[in-house]
Amino acid sequence: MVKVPEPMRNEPSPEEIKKNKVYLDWALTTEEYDLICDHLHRLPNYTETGLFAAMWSEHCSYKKSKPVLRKFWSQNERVLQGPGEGAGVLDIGDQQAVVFKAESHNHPSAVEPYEGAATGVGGILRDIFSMGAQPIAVLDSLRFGELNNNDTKHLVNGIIAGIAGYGNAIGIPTVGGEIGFDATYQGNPLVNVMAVGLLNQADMQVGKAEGIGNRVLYVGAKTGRDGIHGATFASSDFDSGVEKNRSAVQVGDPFLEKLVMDATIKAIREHGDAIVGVQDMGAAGLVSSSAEMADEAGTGVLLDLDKVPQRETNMTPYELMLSESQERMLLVVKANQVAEVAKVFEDAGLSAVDIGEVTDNGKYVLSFEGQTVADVDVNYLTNPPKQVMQETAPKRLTQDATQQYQPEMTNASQTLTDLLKQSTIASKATLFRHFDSMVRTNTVIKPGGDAALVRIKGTSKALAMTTDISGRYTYLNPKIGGALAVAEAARNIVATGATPIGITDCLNFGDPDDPEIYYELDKSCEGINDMAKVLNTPIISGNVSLYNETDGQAIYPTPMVGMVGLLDDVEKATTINFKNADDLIYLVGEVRPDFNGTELQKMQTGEIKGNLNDFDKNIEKQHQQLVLAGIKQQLINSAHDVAEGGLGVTLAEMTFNTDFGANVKQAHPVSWYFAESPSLFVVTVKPENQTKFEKLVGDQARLIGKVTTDPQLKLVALDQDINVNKNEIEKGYQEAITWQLNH
Amino acid sequence: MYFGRVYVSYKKSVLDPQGEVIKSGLTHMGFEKIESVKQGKYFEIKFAATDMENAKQELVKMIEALLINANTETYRYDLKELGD
Amino acid sequence: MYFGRVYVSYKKSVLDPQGEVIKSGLTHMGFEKIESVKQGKYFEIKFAATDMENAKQELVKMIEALLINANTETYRYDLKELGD
Amino acid sequence: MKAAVIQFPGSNCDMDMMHALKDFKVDATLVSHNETDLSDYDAIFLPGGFSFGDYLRSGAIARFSPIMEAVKQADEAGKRIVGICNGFQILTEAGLLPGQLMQNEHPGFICDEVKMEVTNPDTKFSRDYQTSEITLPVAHGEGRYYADQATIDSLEKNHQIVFKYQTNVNGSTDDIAGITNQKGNVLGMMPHPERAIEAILGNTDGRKLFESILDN
Ligand SMILES: Nc1ncnc2c1ncn2[C@@H]1O[C@H](COP(=O)(O)OP(=O)(O)O)[C@@H](O)[C@H]1O
Ligand SMILES: [Mg+2]
Repeated sequence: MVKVPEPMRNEPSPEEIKKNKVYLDWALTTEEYDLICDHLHRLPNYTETGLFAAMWSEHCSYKKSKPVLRKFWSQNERVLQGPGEGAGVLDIGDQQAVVFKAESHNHPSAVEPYEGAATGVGGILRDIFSMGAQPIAVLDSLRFGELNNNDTKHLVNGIIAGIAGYGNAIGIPTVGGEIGFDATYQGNPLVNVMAVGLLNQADMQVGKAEGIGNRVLYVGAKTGRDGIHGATFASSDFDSGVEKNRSAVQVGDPFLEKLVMDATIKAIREHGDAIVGVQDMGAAGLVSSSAEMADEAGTGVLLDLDKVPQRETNMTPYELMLSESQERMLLVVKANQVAEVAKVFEDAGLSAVDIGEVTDNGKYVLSFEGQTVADVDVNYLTNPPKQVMQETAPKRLTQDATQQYQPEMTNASQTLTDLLKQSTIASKATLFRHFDSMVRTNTVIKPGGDAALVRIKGTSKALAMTTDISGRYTYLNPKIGGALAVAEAARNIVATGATPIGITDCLNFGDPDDPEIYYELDKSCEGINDMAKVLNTPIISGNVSLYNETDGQAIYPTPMVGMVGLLDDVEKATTINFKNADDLIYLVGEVRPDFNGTELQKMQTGEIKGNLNDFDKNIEKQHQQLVLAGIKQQLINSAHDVAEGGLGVTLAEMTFNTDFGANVKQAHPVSWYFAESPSLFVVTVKPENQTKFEKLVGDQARLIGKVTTDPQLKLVALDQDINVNKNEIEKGYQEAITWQLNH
Repeated sequence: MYFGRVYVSYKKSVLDPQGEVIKSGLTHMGFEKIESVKQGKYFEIKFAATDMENAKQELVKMIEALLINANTETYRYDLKELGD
Repeated sequence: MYFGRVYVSYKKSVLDPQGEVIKSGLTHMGFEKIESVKQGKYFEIKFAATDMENAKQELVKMIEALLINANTETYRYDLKELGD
Repeated sequence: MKAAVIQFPGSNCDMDMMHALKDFKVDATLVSHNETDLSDYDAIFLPGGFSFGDYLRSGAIARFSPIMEAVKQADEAGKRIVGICNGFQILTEAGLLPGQLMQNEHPGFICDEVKMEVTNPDTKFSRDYQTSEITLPVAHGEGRYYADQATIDSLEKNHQIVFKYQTNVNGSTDDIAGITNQKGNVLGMMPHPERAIEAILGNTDGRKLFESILDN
């Protein structure tokens, strides 16, 4: 009989685990537990059961979403690394690459807004620099309940401060993102963070534990009992009011992460030949990073847990393996070059500790106080049984799209004024003002534009980036809504003059075991995929957040699309604001009466209803290409896509931060100024370029008006005109969020 | 008038990055015998209440409602009545 | 081993914006009888010293060298010896 | 001119300062906070960021870095020393400049472009400004300049206030955004001139500051 190490004295025995079904608390099902017993030909001990529970959680294994993710198109001439790594990588020429990924931190942020959001930023940055890339920008995509609710205000303030607190301190600019409000997110706010990095292709790293005998190096913060079982925690529904979830919160240390980031990049650049694999410790920290690296290489791994740097005393193997302490990295390093790599970290005041080795037997083995406390197959641990998911179309989706909401238009000027104050449309400047958007001195287009634009020093190039969510549309029609999210992201990129080159995503959904929710997931991804193919923007990374439910009520199906574009000549970038009086205003595409799912429907009825009209993906692409060509030939001097609030809001926004107004005439009912039709851009052209521009666009764009010196926005329609003072509506637009936060 | 002093510190297993950095700062400055430093918050609140019992209740309510983050922090307090 | 608890607060004339924010937060939440809220810092330091007198001197040195900025802050502390 | 840009753990505008100095063809070198000698340099720059996480108080721990002795010697030698944002905070903590930078009047980090006034166009750091109204980026959570009235009076009297906010974004006493020491060789300012030197980034109002420094 071996002696049980002291810290493990109170753990239930394998028999007790079986009898009391302890694993159920960790979201492992009885069927899964039985499979593990069969595979091992014995009962797993406490540590092993914990390893499986974490690794087989949806958060780590994607077991439920995999059938959908597998359908994503992720290959084209630019793709150097698709899904399956810390982040995806795209070739941008000159031996450089752009690296990006998005990640959700919804559940942690709901419980602990500041730290949840902060560690979300920290986590996604580690994904980027684990690839060997220098992070250059962060974007955040947020969804909250209605702003008139006190809980929402608390969440908004905490989450914004958390993103700022981490991103500003580590010195990576937060350049963009978006924020929306809908009651559906009341108990389940969404915090999706995207990070973008720049890589010299020669430095590219992957998470692979290759080379028998190579050493496993632990770098960064010490391990404490933070967020034990955070991974499984993120994969279960919320019961409002359950306090025990609260222990799962981690605290971030951006100062330490900056040291870890700089040293990791330095080690990779200067000792790339010694480093075999790099992975950050994220969800289910040590076990997930080490097991995945071994599985990727088809090797085994032996870890000596006594060597793991520990912040607290008496930690058990279970706690050490599942802790989600932040700011930690795992490196696999050639056995004879450990010292040179470790030195880079030591010079930065960090410790790099050799905690184990790569083995040839495919086993995942942990030793603790001289005993083997876990011994399982790597491959079995990292590959949960395939799941067959059921799907059924929700009833609401059978409605006829020809039934569109009929807006009330008693005073269209007032409607426009009010729409601009809606929380989802109003300026978010008072919120993103807390983010350092300029550090690193590359930000050409700051938050507030259609997409952010970050130049690449030493080249004439720039990267455009944006995140977009179309939750209302995906709710009304998952497939069309998914496609619209990609189309809108691409329009935002195009409006700056950049060509869209790739996508990352965050799939925020409810409980996947509900066949209707699985249907929504599947169809939204189909829509995303179809549009991505047409636009030649492969999906190279992403993240899934399921179980976004409170008391059994799921959020809208909400895929977030993050997109990156490439601009060859940064001097040719365009922005949304009008540039000169008398410039000609063109509309690319034609407005249709699309009112279901609009901000107008929401404002006038308080809800979202009906089905969506489909749209032609090839026309979408043509319009984007036209705008790109116009910008490239320097015929277009401002560009803005039409999104929430429709053409009226788009035109209003183009007057903001300028001294100009506009005169526009359309031969349609005034309500159509608020229709949210796809594939539309508004662009301006100098009068002297009129002929050239019209030759370029043919009948795909129409002259609709003129920029004026008079600060008045006049929008003429068949039945009624809109006529508002642009300074007044701008004031409402700028002040609405502050006002709502303070009342 | 009552005067409450509230001392808030991180729960034991919660990381205190500030404390760590201050500790290493002090160590570098030559204070070598430091075992640990924890940074917390300190509040001084002056408020009116009907009596000591009521003051105590109010103070605890304030602390738990706003001053601490129950996820990560614990607190102590002391309370006294101020002369006019 | 010695255990020092240090309470740092702003000098009277110095604006404490965080205290103001908390005061107005508490007032909004219905705590209407608050006269003032001040936020300061609180440190717990464990360190070795030869005796109580030495511990006191060391602690005061740490405080004055690093923990406070004498332009704007004052402090109090208490100190005790810990059993092994 | 040979310039040193000091790199503290947590500095994050160090590379931006290097980039700016190179733009002005300055021979600039990154110098670690652990170094002890700055005798080779004519000018010393303490960049923005969050040295030591800005834990405790911004600049409080950085001021004990080994390099700070050398910075003091550089001051005694009358060399130009420039602290931007966190650099300003370190210089006040170290006593090279009077006063202190405290939490913004409305707590929270702010990143914005702010109009300011060049209140003293005769310093080594501002003499090339021809207009008194400029716009510079700010990015800080602890930028409220505070000093007691006697200090403020003496700053005024000695013309040590170089920049004042036109819109006082952080509640600084007397709208102070940047000051020099009494000798006029040390400048501390919260705004970021190094972020305002390229047209492509939308603002070039920081250029004159660098030109002033270079203008011997
Ligand atoms: N929705 C998705 N679309 C595309 N790729 C995805 C998606 N979700 C996850 N992936 C990919 O699966 C891999 C694992 O993701 P994740 O577990 O979030 O990584 P990490 O644990 O490093 O944060 C990553 O390469 C990620 O890009
Ligand atoms: Mg990762």
